[in-house]
Parts: sequence; structure tokens; C-alpha cells
Amino acid sequence: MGAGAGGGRVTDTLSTEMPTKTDLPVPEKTDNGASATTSQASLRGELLRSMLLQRRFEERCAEAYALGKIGGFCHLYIGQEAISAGTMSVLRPDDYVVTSYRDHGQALARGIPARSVMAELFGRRAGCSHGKGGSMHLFDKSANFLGGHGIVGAHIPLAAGVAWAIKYRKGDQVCICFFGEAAVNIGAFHEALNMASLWSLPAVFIIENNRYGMGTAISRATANEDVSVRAAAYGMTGESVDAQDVFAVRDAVERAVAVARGAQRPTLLEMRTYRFMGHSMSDAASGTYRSREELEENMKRDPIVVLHDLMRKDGELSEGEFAKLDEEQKAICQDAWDFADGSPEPSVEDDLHADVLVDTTS
Amino acid sequence: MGAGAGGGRVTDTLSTEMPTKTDLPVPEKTDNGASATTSQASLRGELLRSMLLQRRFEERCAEAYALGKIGGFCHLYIGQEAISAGTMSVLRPDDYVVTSYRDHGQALARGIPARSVMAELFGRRAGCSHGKGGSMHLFDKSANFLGGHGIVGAHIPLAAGVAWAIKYRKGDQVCICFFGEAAVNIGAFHEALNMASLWSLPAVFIIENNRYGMGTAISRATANEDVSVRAAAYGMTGESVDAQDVFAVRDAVERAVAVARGAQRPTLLEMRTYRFMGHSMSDAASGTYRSREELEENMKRDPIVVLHDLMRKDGELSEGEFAKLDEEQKAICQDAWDFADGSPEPSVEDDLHADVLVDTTS
Amino acid sequence: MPVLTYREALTQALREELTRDERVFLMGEEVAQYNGAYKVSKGLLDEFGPMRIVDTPITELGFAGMGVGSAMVGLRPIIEFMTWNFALLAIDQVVNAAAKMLYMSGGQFPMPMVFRGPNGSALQLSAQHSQAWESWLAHIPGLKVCTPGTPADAKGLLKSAIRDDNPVVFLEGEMLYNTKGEVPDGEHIVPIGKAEVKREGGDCTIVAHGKMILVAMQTADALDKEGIAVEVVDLRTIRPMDIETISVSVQKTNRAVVLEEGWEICGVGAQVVDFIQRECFDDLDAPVVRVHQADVPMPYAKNLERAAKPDAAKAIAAVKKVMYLD
Amino acid sequence: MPVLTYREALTQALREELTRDERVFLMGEEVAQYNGAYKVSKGLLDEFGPMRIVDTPITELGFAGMGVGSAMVGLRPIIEFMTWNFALLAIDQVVNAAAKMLYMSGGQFPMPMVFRGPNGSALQLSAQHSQAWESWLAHIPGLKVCTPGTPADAKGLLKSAIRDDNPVVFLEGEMLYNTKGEVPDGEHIVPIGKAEVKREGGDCTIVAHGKMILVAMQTADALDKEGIAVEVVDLRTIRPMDIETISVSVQKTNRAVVLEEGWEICGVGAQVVDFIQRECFDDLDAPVVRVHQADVPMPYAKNLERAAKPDAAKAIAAVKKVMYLD
Ligand SMILES: Cc1ncc(C[n+]2csc(CCOP(=O)(O)OP(=O)(O)O)c2C)c(N)n1
Ligand SMILES: Cc1ncc(C[n+]2csc(CCOP(=O)(O)OP(=O)(O)O)c2C)c(N)n1
Ligand SMILES: [Mg+2]
Ligand SMILES: [Mg+2]
Repeated sequence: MGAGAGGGRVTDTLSTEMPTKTDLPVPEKTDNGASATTSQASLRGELLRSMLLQRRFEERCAEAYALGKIGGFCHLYIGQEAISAGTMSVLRPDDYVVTSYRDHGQALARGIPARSVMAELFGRRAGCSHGKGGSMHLFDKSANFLGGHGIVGAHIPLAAGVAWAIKYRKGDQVCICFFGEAAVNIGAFHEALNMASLWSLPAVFIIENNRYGMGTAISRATANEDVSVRAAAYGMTGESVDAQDVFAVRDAVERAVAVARGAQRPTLLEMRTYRFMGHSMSDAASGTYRSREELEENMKRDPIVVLHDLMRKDGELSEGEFAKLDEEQKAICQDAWDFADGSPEPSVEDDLHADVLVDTTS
Repeated sequence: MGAGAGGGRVTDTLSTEMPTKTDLPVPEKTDNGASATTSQASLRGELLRSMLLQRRFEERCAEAYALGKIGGFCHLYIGQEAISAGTMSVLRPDDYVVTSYRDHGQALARGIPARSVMAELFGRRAGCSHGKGGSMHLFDKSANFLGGHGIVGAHIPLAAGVAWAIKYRKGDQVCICFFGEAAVNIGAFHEALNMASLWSLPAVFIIENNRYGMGTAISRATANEDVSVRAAAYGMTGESVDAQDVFAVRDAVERAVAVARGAQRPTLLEMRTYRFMGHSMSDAASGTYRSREELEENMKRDPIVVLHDLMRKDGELSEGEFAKLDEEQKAICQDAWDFADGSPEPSVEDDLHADVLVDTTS
Repeated sequence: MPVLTYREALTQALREELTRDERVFLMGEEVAQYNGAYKVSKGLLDEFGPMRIVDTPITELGFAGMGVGSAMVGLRPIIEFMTWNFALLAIDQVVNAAAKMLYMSGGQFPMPMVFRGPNGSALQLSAQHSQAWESWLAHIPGLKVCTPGTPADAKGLLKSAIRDDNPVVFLEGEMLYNTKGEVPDGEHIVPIGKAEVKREGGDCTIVAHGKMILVAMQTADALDKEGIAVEVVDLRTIRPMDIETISVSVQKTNRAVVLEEGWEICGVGAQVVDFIQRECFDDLDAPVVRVHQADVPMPYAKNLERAAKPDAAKAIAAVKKVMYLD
Repeated sequence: MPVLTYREALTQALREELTRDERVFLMGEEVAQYNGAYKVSKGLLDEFGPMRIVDTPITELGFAGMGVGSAMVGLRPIIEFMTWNFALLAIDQVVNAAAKMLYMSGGQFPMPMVFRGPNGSALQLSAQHSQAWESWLAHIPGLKVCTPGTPADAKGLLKSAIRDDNPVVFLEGEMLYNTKGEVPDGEHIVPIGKAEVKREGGDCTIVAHGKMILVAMQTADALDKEGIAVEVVDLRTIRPMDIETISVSVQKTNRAVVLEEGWEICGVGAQVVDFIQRECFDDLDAPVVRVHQADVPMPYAKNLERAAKPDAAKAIAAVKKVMYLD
């Protein structure tokens, strides 16, 4: 359960970019829905920062879990950060995000404050779900972040429903839905994708293919791994993306979002990634179902390193700048920890029976 | 609810073939699993007889339903008879069949006595499910006929499980599974096909595409109607068949069964057909969701007429022979009716609480 | 007051609420072009168009989940299950998504939605199509569960359900759709959580709901001729349950029979018994007797089906038993 | 007698029955290569091979249905749900297929199969992963429902379940897997449908099952120090329920508390209360009191979770209440 067991190598360099107030600056709404004015370097810096924050945050989670400050099931995102960073970077604040239990990284990338996420994991009232949801159920209405769901695949129809609501209101938002590659075999995936295509809904379905569902390799669970064929079964476009390259993610999502916003057609994207840690905190990073060698081989394509190398090559980031950026993320995580640790638990009298039902009608 | 409303035209000709003791002679087990010795003419005669029996039987059901002798939901098979006749003609007695609620025709084609089916529909103890199942739940263990299931798509995993059991026992049987085209959108279909392909199970999945699921046309429910693409999503062979031509059905099923028996690979077959009656007895044959014209147009390709025309063209069946064959089927149906009508209801004392559980362990 | 069928009362409630609030829409199998498998949505497609009256593929899990998603962002879906038997396929969305969303999001996402459709048995539909699910659904915190037994309650409760900001499970009686009764025009609201004494009497209380209200009334009529005055308490809502109204009645009659359509074990009646023994322990002159479906899957044959179902004869025997008249 | 964990007792039962009968196989997520999410099937893949210990994709509905199909043709599947929370996705196969197949086929197709896995809450798994389903499953005729609370019962009941020719729902306690107890070697069979008095006492009966047996025993220990002798009846099987053993105990103690892990409304406790008031109406000196989970989805925060769960303190208060000592 050690934090470092599967953690990625992060080299020592220095950053020119400062983190802004929110964890990741969500671009303003523009015509094409992306951040049009950001220069390449600052965009790279932003994406690097987002991934670093997620990485450092998850490392602290592992630590907190070992100390008993986080409980229950806790699924870390280490190794997959390019997917959340790249995806969120093309979204508007009024777009929607729905995801599974492996949701810390996405919550942070979406701009939910690290304090709020950490407080949730610590089971505190100041948490983004007021301590009632925990690791698997992060929610933030102000960020249009619709959870954090624990039943594999069950949130995919929810995303189709959100996209339906967008269409119903004649809006031009999109709904992004993240799920693991093992979820494609469950009925809910099939039913939701058929309806999303049938009714031309503005949704982007993102498979985070980290090659394992718990201890089961994709080839032992999925009869046909070719995602474009899967998508075709629903008359939908499907694409596979090298998801250790944050710009490959960004480009693919940008295209899919444009199609969703414009033509209101859904897309199925397969993000090829790898999980550097165990499935959850009780699962070793390697040994049972995958070898140490395989793990190490895949960790060489750490999405943070891939981007960092690129920036270094282009002379965009000195070692000192990188180190500074990294330190800043660590400081945010330390601050989140301190905040969470010092903040009160929910109150049994006031909170236990609250929020079962609302009192309102309309 | 009139029996004739959607009933197909059956021209007057005469049969050279006599029905055998069972309703349809199930071919003996042979090396290739098909009836190797039957001459073309007698095979045609057999298939025609099977279809005619089903047609006449269903007409009597409509009558019995109107008289209140059959109750509950009752889904007639008229127009689709070539699928059951063609399929069953290539099966061995030890193969398995699993189907949906639209199951009368398949039960008869599989060789379950008309008396036993009719008694079930009349809710009698002599029925094939002893009066407890009714129209939607025909079962006959001795015919390896495993129902008769009422929840759309739910029996598709059952068929995969039967195929699993065949493989488990290293048998060379196959399991045939029939379902409507509207069932392909439900999760159970997706989950079952993935596993059947993943594990190479000897199953043949037969979509009876009669173009409507109740009042919903396939195009209003299914994003991609191309069945070969659907099958490809599971790494499976898929094929579409003109199912008003009983020999097209037979050939396709023969190929799929051979692959299942030999290579233990599943196949997905789409049988393109049309339902000549309403969805169930409370649904008009046309008017709401399909026009009278469309119905009449499609009824021109009555599978019985198609085969009869072929036989007539080849001089295999005189008008008199056809009429005789037809009369014989009518007589079987009349006998079934009389038998059912005269046979006792289950006993409340003995039967109501029986068969909830068995008393045995092993 | 206009006399309507239960079906028409439901249609009226739907029409009025669809008109009142643009966020309300109806989604399910055959609800639009076909006017509903049981014609409850008759005419609504023409009136409100295909975005508000929505035909779905046969994908209960999927469209129930779509309802949940759309409710998260402010729409007010009414999800129709063609029958509640098929809702088993979608029950994960009802229980794990709709019922828990508000709580596990710490109060951020209310679920203003209705899951509705016919529940219980009709005639000879056999085992897979003849099940009453109210005890399962009432088990789940985060849901409300309505079981109207009359046209007026059907309308009034459905309007309340649609306006409620919580997920409401609405169980209609397939055998009730053609029953008739007076239904107030327009703004007729029946509050969720209030039982009603449908008939007064001092000798014995029958607690019932949904379709069994008819059986309870028949029972009361029959016993009236024998000089036994039965009080019929119609629960109307199973969750929350109106314990107060039940208690007041049993404290008066000192005897109770609980009548339900579903199975015995862990049924609604068991919970009613639990409430009664807790609230009226010293008032009871006899153990509470329950009447329910025989403990078997529903058989097809007419005579077996009849024997399996609760009916007035069985309820009469139960009343006599609690009155020590048997 | 050997002391084993509840987990080891289950593994032993599986191994013995897999050895005894070639038709028995185990299917579910992570049961084979990973040795089970909770390691109940540890070592079995190596011993019995991949046709008998079968890893599935994440498709609860699908593989539960495959189990049903294979049982129709004579295999004896054990379907493992990684937890019963996920079984909601498959509940249609359990209820509409497995439970009804024998009946609707007129007795032709028995279902010799077991659906098993951990049920109820563990620690801080929050709303979607902390649910106890025994009352739902016990509602359904055609099923048997076992809820062992000790290692010996876990082994003995699982062996009975696997040999039973009916579909048996087998609910294990995730928090029980590491608990220890004496377990007889080899042919140790606990009959389905028999409760057991786990501790004798004359003052008050506690009826409990599964994980709550531990809480009941703690409660009895604590009250013993105050001079109150509690009798603990372990239901062991929820369906069929052993009414006889409950009645005999309550007729002796004249007081009862029913303790369960799940929610109140239509819970197992409601049914136990119904049986008690029916069988022991004149014996009861006080209303039966129930102890159960708070009527809320399970919260994540440690303190809220603790407050939501039934525990010895709550059970002690309940016993004092029925003894009029509060
Ligand atoms: C319906 C259901 N079945 C099983 C589980 C247990 N479970 C949780 S995560 C998981 C593996 C999912 O793998 P994948 O979809 O690839 O996502 P990843 O964890 O790799 O991100 C399983 C089996 C569950 N939560 N829900
Ligand atoms: C899960 C489920 N949902 C809905 C129904 C109601 N229903 C029965 S048949 C049917 C239409 C099925 O159409 P299709 O699969 O094309 O078969 P067909 O009736 O045309 O043979 C529907 C919606 C059901 N039985 N099960
Ligand atoms: Mg994965
Ligand atoms: Mg069809």
C-alpha cells in the first residue's frame, strides 16, 4: 500500500507557470468551446500542472489511506492523468462530467478545489459531498461534476440522460462520460450507447482503457477489443487514442466535443493508458495478474514525463521551473491535507438523517 | 381479434406426404447432424407440413382466445413459420432450443405434440407445462425445449449457459436461441453475446426480425440495423437471411450449426421476416403503427406460399395433395383443441403449492 | 363531479402537469406513437410532441438511468415501465442511483422524478408478469411509494408525485385502469404520506392499498350484511406510511386484518403488523391476520390463479378469525 | 475441532463439494486467477481448472443467466456476486428465471444452483456498496435464503446449499470473513431451514442472523453482567424461516428484540414480528422491538456510518425497553 509502489518518476525541473487560484483554470466560453487565446507554451504548462497536481494528490491519498484517514474503497488515478487533464482542457464550465469511482483526478482536473476533494476523502463536512460520498462519490454541482458512481457502467445511461436534457433545452453543452474498459461489457453501456446514437445526443463516451478491470486483463473479458467496431455497432464514430500523450487526448476530445456541440452526435473514444498502482488500496500494483516487468515497461510512458520531455526539448521549461511547479502542487496537496484534517466531521444529529429526501415540491 | 385478420393466404393444393406420428419427424442423429438421406421432395414436404401445422394451429389459437379458452398474453407466430421449420429441420433431438414468449410455432416445429401445446394454452394439467406456464412459457424437457420466456432478452444468457454446459461436458450439441429484433438493444443480449464469443460456445443466436417490437419499428429503436456489424462487435460472424424462404433459413442455420458443433463458435443470424398479425391478441394487425398497405405488401411473401409455389413449379405437389396435407394439419389442430378442451384443469389442492421447490438434494 | 376511469384520471394528471411545467416529460416503451401499452398516455404525443412524450427501445436499465441523469440537471422525468415486472432490470437505477443521489452528493442533487407503471397481477399472465413490488420499493430510504386504489387518488397522487422533488415510485393497478369513480377537475392534489379511511366501522380494521381497496370494500359490504362493521383504511402511500391513521383506527376497533396483493414474507403487511403491535399493543384483542397471495409464483391456469390470489372470501374469513367468529 | 476463519470454512465447503460432484462449478468476477475479490475461492483454480472456476467479464445479468441456463441442463453452478450490491443488476435472473423456472415449467426444470457473495456493509464503503438484501430475497417463493453467522454454519449451510436441488441465495458477511470459530472437518452439514439457539437465557429473546449474531452475543454478554439473561436465536436461514424455534423461545422469555443489519421498512424483522405476534400473542409481555440500520442510505463519514449501523448499545437499549427497564 506504500505510496511510492507504483508512483511515476517525476524529474526535477523548474516551472515558469504559476498555478492560478483554482486548481486548473477552466477556459472561458468561446465560440469553438476551447481556450482560443492560450498560447501553446502556457497550455502545455497548464496541462502539466494539472497532471502534476493529480499525481501529487494521489500520492498523498495513498499515505492518508495507510494512516486510516481515508477509508473504504479508494481507487487511485496515477498513470492516467493525461486523460482528465486533456479532456477538461477543452470543456466549458457549463459542460457536464460524469464518471466512475476512480474520480479524484477528474475532480481536480475539472477545477474542484483540492481542499474540497481531500476533505471528502477524510469524511468531513467541508468535503465536496459533505462527507457522505467519500472517494467513490465525489460531486460538485458548481463545477457541473455529476459524480463519482460505484456500480460499474451504471453511470453511462446517466450521461446519456444529461445529454438528452441538453438537447431538450436546445443547449449547446456536451456531456463527458468516463469509464473503464471493463465497463464496455456490461448491459448499461450497450443500452446507453444505442440511445445516444439513435437520438443524436451531445455526449462523448470516454473509455479509460488501462488494460485491467481489477485483476482481469481486457483480453480475458472482451471478445473484440477493437473499439471502432464496437462504436460502429451503434452507428457511432469510434477512435483509439494514445492517452499517455495529453495532446493526443486533447485533440481527440476536441474533435468529439465539436461534433457533439455542432452535429449533436455522440462519439466513443478509447484512451489507451495504464494504471500504475493497484486497482484499489488493497491490491498490489503487480504480482498477481501482471508482472513487475510489464508494470515497469508501461511506467516508462508516464504521461507527465512524456509532456515534460516535450517541453524540455522545445526549451519551454527549465529544470528549476519544473521543480517549482511541482513544489507548488505539493504545497496545494499539503494545504488540502491540513485543511481536511482540521475540519469537522459531519454532525450525527444534524446530518445523519438530512438529505435522504428534500422538503420541496415545485 | 378475428383469426383471419392477418392470416396468410393458403392456396388449395394437395400433398404427397403424410404427417408422421410426431408433428414433425426430428431427423436421426447423423454424422453431419442434418438429415442426410431425406430426398429434396420429402424434405420440402416436411417443411411445408410443419409450416402449415403452425399456421393452422395459430389460427385456432386466435379463435380459442376470442372464446376465452386461452387467456393472458398470447403472441401468434403467423408469417414467421419458415424460421422455426427451417431451423428445427437441421437440429438433432439432443440439441437445445430456448425461445421467447412467441413460442407456439417453435414448440410445434420442434415436435412437441399439438395436444400438449394446446392443453397448455387452455391451462390444463395435460399441457406441456402442466397448465402453469401458459402461452408464454411452453416447456418440454423431453424435446430439450427450454421455454418460453417472458422478459425480453432475458433468455439469451440462458442459451449461453446451456452452450456453456455443452462445452463443459465436451458434448457436440448446439443451443439455438430465438428472440425478436427489439431484443438486440437490451443489455442481456450484449452480455450474453460477448461471453459466448469470448468462450467459444456452441450457440446460434437467431434474431427473428419481424421489423416491429410491439408498435415500434426497428428504425425507431435500433441505431444500427446492420446485423453483421453488430456481430462483429463481439468478434462473431453475423448474417442476414431472407426468412420467408424456408430453405434460406435452413441453409444458414445449417452452416451456423456446423460451425457451432465443429469449431464451437457462436453465430448471430438475422432472419428477415414479418409478423402478419398484431403483436398480441389485443393489438390490431395494422392501423396504428403500420399501414394496411404495408401489411398486405408483406403478406404477399407468405413463407408457406413461397414454398408451395416452388413445389408447384417443380411439379412436386398437386393442388389436391396440398389440400389433403392442409386438411390433415387442420385435423391435428382440431384434435388438439378437443383434447385440450376435454382435459382437466390442474387441481388446486394438489398443484397450486407443488413445484415451488423440489424435495431433493444430490 | 365528473366520473372518470382510473386510466383517464392518470391521463388527466399527466396532461395537467405536462402543461404546467415544461421540464416534465414522459419516457418509456410505447408511450408515444402507440399511446401507451395501457393507453395511459393517450393523445399526449400529439399534444406535447416527441421530445416530451418519448418512445424508447426495450432498455429498461438504460432509459431509467437516462431519467436519473436528466433529473440531475433539472428536468422532471416521468419514467414509465410497461409493467413493474420489467423494472427489475432497471432496479439498480431506481435503488442505487435515484434513491441515493441526494444523500451521497451531500444534498446537491435532488431527483425530481417519477417511476410509474402497472404493478401486480392481471389475468392469467403467469409467473413473470404478475408480481407486486411495493414491499421491495418501500424498503428503500430515499424513495416515496404511492399505490392509489381509486381514480381520484390516482389523479391526486400522480400530480403530487410529479411535483415532488424526490424520486417517487408510482404503482398503478393494471386491473384498475377501467374502474370508474368521481374525480375532481383541475387542481386536485392528494398529499403523499396520508392514508384515508375509505369506510368507517367499529368492529374490525382492514388495512389495504391499491387494487386491494376494491376487495376490502367488497369484504366490508358482505360483512355489513352479517352485522359486522368493518373500517377500511386505505394506505394510499406505502412509504412514508401513515402510522397515525392506522393506529387511530385499530385503537377504535381493537382488531385488524392486513390485506395485500403480494407475497407474505417481508411483505407490506408484515410492516403494518409491526407498526400495529408497536403502537396498539394494549389495544389489540386478537393477533393481526394477514391476507396475501399464496406463497407461489403466479400460475397460468385460471383456477389455480384464482386460488392463488387474495379475494373477498379470504378477507372475510380473516375478519371472522380476528373476531373469533370462525 | 479445527479453528477456521469464516472465509476458510467457505473455501473448505467449496473444495469439498467441487470434489464430490463434477457438475458443480464456480463462476463470477475475479473468482479464478485473482483467487476471489475476498479470497473465498483461494487455490481453487489451480485445483479444479478454468472450466470449473470461471472468471467472467463484469456482466452480472449475463453470467447469472448463464448459471440458470446451465442448471436447466443439469450442471450445478455456484454464481458468485463480488458483492450483493451488484446483484441488483442480475436480480431479474434470480427472481424471474431461477426462482420461477420449476413452477412455470410445471416441475420439469429444477434449478440446482447457488447465488452467493458478501452482503451488507463493511467499513466506509458508502451508499452503493453497503446494503443488506435478505428481506428482498426472502420475499420470493422459489428461493431459499441462507445467512450464516459463524464459520461452522458457513461451511455446513454452504454444503447444504450446493447439494440442494433448488436455487439457494447465500448471503455472506464481508465483515465476517476474518472471524474464527470451530469448524468440523469433512461431512459437516447444517440443514437449511433450521434456526439455532446460540445462547440460552430466560429473560428476553434476541432474534438475529448473519453478522448480527456477533452483536447479539455481545449484547447478551453485556446484559449478563447486569443480571439479564438473553436468549439468542440465530435464524441461519431466512427462507424458509424456522418459526418453531422462535416461538419456543419467545414463549419462554415472553419478550423479544429483533436485530438485523438492513433497513426497517418491510425488513426481515417485520416478518419475524408478524410470526411472533401470530404464534405468541398471549405470551408477549411487551411489544417486540426492532433494531436495524437507520433509515438512510449508508453515509461515508466514519462517525455517521457508526451511528447508522445497529450495534450492541442499540440492542441493549432495546432489550431494556422490552423489559420496561428504560
Ligand atoms: C456492476 C459491478 N460489478 C462489479 C463491481 C466491482 N468492481 C469495481 S471496479 C471493477 C473493475 C472495473 O474495471 P474497469 O471498468 O476497467 O475500470 P478501472 O477500475 O480499470 O478504472 C469491479 C469489478 C462493481 N463496482 N460494479
Ligand atoms: C424487459 C421487457 N420489457 C418489455 C416487455 C414487454 N414486451 C413484450 S414483447 C415486446 C416487444 C418485443 O419485440 P421483439 O423483440 O421484436 O419480438 P416480437 O414480439 O416482435 O417477436 C415488449 C416491449 C417485456 N416483456 N420485457
Ligand atoms: Mg480498467
Ligand atoms: Mg419484432
